[in-house]
Amino acid sequence: MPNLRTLLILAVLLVLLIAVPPFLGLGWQNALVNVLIASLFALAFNLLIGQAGLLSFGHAAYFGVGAFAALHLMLAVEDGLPFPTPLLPLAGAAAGLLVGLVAGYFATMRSGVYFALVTLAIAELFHSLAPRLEGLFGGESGVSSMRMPWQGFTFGSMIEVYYLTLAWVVICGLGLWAYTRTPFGRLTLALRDNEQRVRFLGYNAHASKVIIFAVSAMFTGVAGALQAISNETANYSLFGSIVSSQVVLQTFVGGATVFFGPVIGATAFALFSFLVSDLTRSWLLYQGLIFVLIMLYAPSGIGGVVHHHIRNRRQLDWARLAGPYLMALAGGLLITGGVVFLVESASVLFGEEYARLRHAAEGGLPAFDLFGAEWSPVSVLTWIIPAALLLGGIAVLIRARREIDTLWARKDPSDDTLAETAPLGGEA
Amino acid sequence: MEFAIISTLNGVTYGLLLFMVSAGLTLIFGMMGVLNFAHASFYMLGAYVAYAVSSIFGFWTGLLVAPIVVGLVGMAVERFLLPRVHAHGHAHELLLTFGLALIIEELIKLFFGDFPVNYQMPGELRFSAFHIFGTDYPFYRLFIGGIAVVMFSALWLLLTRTRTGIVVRAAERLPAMAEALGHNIPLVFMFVFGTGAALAGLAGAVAGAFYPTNPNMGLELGVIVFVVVVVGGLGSLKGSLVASLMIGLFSSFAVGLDWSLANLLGLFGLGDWARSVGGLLTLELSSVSATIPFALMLIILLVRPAGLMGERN
Amino acid sequence: MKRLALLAATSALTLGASALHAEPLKIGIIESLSGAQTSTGRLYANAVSYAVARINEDGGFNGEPVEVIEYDNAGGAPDAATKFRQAVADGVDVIFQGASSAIAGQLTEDVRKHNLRNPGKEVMFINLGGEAMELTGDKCQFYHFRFTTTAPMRVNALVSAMKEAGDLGTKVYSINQNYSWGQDMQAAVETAAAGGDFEIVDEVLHDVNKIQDFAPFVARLKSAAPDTVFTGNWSNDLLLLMKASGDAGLDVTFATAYLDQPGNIANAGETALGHYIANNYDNAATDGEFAEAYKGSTGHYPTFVEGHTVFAVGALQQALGTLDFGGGDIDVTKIALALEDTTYETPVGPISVRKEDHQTIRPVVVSKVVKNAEYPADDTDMGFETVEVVSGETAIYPVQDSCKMVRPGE
Amino acid sequence: MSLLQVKGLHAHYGKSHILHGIDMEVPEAAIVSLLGRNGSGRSTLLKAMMGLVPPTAGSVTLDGRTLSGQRPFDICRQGLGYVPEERLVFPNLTVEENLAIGVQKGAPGAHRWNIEEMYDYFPRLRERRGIRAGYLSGGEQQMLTICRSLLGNPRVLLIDEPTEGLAPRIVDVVMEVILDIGRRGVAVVLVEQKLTIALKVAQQVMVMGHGELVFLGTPEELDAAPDMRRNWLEVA
Repeated sequence: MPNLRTLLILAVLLVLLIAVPPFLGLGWQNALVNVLIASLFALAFNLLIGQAGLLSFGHAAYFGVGAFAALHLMLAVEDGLPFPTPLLPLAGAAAGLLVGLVAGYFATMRSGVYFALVTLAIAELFHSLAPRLEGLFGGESGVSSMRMPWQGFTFGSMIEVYYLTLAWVVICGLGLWAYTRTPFGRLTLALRDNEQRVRFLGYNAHASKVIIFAVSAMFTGVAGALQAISNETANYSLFGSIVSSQVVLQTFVGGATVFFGPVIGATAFALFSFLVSDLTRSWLLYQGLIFVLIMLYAPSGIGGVVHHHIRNRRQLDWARLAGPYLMALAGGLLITGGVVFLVESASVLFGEEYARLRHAAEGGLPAFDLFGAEWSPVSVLTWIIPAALLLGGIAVLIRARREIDTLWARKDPSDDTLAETAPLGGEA
Repeated sequence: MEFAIISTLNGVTYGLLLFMVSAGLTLIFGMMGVLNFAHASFYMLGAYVAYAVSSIFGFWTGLLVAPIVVGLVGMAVERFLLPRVHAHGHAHELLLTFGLALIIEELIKLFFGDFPVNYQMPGELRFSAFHIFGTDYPFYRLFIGGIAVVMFSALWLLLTRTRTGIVVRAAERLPAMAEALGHNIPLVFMFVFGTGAALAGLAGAVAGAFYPTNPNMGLELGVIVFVVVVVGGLGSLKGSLVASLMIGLFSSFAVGLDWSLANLLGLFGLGDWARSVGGLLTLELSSVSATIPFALMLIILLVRPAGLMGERN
Repeated sequence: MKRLALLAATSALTLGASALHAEPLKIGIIESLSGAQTSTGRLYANAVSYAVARINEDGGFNGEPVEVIEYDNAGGAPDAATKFRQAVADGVDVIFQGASSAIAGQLTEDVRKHNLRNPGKEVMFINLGGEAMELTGDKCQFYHFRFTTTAPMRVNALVSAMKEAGDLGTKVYSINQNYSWGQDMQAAVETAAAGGDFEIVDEVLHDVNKIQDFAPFVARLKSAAPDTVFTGNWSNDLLLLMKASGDAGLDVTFATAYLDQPGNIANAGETALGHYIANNYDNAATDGEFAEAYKGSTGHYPTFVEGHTVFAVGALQQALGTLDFGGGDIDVTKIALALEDTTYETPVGPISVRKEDHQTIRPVVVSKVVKNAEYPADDTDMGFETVEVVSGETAIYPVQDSCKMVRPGE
Repeated sequence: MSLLQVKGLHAHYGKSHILHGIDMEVPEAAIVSLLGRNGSGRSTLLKAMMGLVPPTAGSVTLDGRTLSGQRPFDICRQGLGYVPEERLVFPNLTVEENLAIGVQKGAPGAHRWNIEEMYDYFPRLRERRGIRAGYLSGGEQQMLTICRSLLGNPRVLLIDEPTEGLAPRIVDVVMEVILDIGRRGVAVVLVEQKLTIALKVAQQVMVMGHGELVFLGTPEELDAAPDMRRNWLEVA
């Protein structure tokens, strides 16, 4: 059950989400809308993996279906159907639920890797058929519509879209959370841990899985509908494997075992792409590196590590831990610096423009600009800096980790199911 | 007739290429239960390594070095990365390899750029093997097919006729038991993973010189390879050979067939109705040939999840 | 490089003295800077930056250097929509985009809706490469300008030039990607059949960028025994098709739209020799002055889409030259109106905007791959030789009935 | 000094503590019966010695060389053989291939076994040498697992419940072979449920309860301790 403190934190967060955006620029409002949609998508996705232990690699299908359903309804509204604009996501929910029931019925006949492959194949079917079915999906240019005014709201400005999205995401988020608290929600949790036992208790494991799949698809459909409302278009690329894989990345970086973990991951990734994608061409590489590092060193994700600390907060001696944690952070930053330097240098040195420069310099290795300074690729100094950053960072991190481990080991480890999770602070 | 013969030839050679890539994936999955999402990235890596090496030391050296390099990369992944997540189950292993695929693709782009690179077959292989129905049949296609056949035979002999092969097959089912009988199973696993990766690397080195070598080649082939492995039966080498040939022949023939559900319904006098409905019913096979493998995979997974030749789920 | 707005050093000097609070013209490039189409997206972005640097060398606009901001749409329409809103937030006035008709479709719709809702704060969209007919048909709108050809223009030019050169033959095969652009190409070939005196022996539409092995298509192509193959394929789909038919030793001439994409000639090798392409621009068709100037600044001759991208910005520059906002607010509608009236002289001929649908009337260069070309492609000894520069009047097609443009103030 | 020595051995399955400090010794060429109720930790003890369940504390030494901490394959190569209770044959391999897997040329055992000897022990296996092991009957699979481990030339063979679920006639054959193995100088640690059999073949008997060794002695001594049998062996 949520304690007072959690509720308080959530309330403060909600107040901030309501009060702050009007004072932000359009760009940030836009980014926040994306954060909210990504969060809901990840939460809905996590219902499957976190609750039922089913890893879907094709959730784009339900996201896309929700988006197209909402758009078709929007088109009808444009043609005069008296349907309130704020309720458009219901279309996404209905479509997601329906398609989720059918797809879920088949997909949940299998488990594990096979389940992942079935979902992947379903999404690929949508992706490859959608551009051929012009009536439904509008060919490769997609379906486009416009938000119609309703009861004095024009839904023309970003902030109105933001509040509409916020309202839906909060409601759906609460709905999802409440769902995990219902007896059925708890039952599905048991499904993940021990399917045999669920059967033993007299429940139909397959039917339960279909239901949870459909519920997940339904909320995914709402997220898709919200994106359709905010973009006012949708095209078949919504069914692409990139959409499916992004939500997987976000959920696991955030942490699939904690309810709010996916929100953390979605927020981190949406903001990361907002802030970094136009700064460097290698942002997908960084994203991949972050994901792999988290898989390797904190498999329970950021949310898992945070949760782990909250659970053990009483035994933790922060006066002693703060030092090593800061050290770990410093180590992480050093490594990040080294990696960024190397990647960006490589991206310059192997880039087309540098090839032209070399051509002009008749095969020589002219200096290049990076971070506002000039570096010569033949100078030792250029490579000593990243090497020093990397090695120094690794050394600091190893040292910090050792200290952190000993400090953690001091408290009784046996009550601690996440003992294998190294609480690394740095590079995440 | 002419179309049928040419299509069969093309289908078989393309199928054999698919087999070359999927053999390694099958081997790794069968043995370790790891569905390696990075497998197609190994294929791409093979092409790029071969390109880089061949531009200095010539084509044949590239062909030799690429599988070795990729095999070593595979071994490193198995030795240093997979064990870290093993305790968290197969889902985490799958996610890890998925992340690796992203990284490999981006690194390739970082070092080689986004355009296709100019990786070519050597002049001595660029000739037509025979002339049929007024068309040249490129020798290199047969070369690709030939390498695949040699590879399959070698693997088959290795697995059935050598002691190492027997140990590999034993460890596929009961690794702990095989280890208790004195076999260094961690080493065997690393060897199998490395071999699987090397095979993909070899396929990349061979195929990259025929099809363009570009940063999307892994992505494009990756999903098809999954289809092959699933349809053939996860872990069955024979199965993936059959599935590869099936998909190869299928995509080869589908191109020439303007069939649609409407044609089929036309046989029952429902043709006009189907055409008036449109949508799915009038889609021509030739225009959705890339969709068919996924439909096939879906059907197989639902009807016979162990695949055509697989023995267990 | 979003926040590192590109400012030419010279312009900062020359403009240093002018009004302190003038509003700069902001250009946003929403391109595929990651994902599968990165290579093409990069070329568009680079060429726009190059051309804007020329504007700034000439004094910028409205008393300030013109700013260029790059946005990565990751190759997808949803991301493009997000980046469009970001661009609006950053105060962008003119949006450029080229790679992918689907993204152009998204952006033109976004622009239309934005302008409907924000009168007085309009944004205009200069489409550099979205060639789908619907962009000047169903989706046509006042603030969208297409500064590239479309399928009928390319096909018309190819037919007329190849016929004249005696390379067309009478049997034509059409193979295209199964989406709006490919379908447009196929329709254009069908339309051109009567005027070109050829018969279409077979038509194929195939999946986009999913086919690994084109040999089956070549088998089908071969059995139809055409003289010429028309294809709008780009990227891998073109390369694989051409290589497969070269390997099969087919004696056909390809009439293409995107053969000059970097890497194609090197990858196809000798197979590419003798094939045709219709494009907006080709260095070999000019006196070389522009090509040298471009090379002087960027280190390479303009390739693929770079030439016509520079001209689009050039046309915009010319239109801007007729306006003076006195350092005050920038009125995009006035810029659009001025652009409508602009006839821009490029090294291959004049470009003007057709007011009814904002398609540019422009010359189409038809070239052929030859050995020892004047401008070698991809560091090979091959390159393009101009066969004919087909004038805009010859290549253009009638305005589509579906275009219902609402002009400002209507 | 005894051939095999176990000192203070602890082992965990996940979080549950199974072995609580086992001390035992196995003399050269002796047959030791390990008794105890289900869940008393006998199987875990064998697995811990074999390295299949890594011990959390304590040591296992064979002829003075420390085995604990090594990987199972190393332990096997130094002379410890293991026959699991679940009759884990490799179902996809033939009988002959299953036997070939067991062969370790460099192993140090008292007797060097070969496949022909195995077929002499169990002629049934010779008849079925080309059949996939998955198709064998339970008794045949049991014979196969014993032979497979013997071919590694072990000095000590750990056998986990070889007679469970076998027909009495086959039980006799298997026990006869185990006695013969002992006669050829191989020490055997036999986990056995059937008391009469265990006492008949063994020179030494150990009884385990709750992860500890509660009795160590000769079969005769165990016979003379009815309390022991009542408390630790008989099913209540």
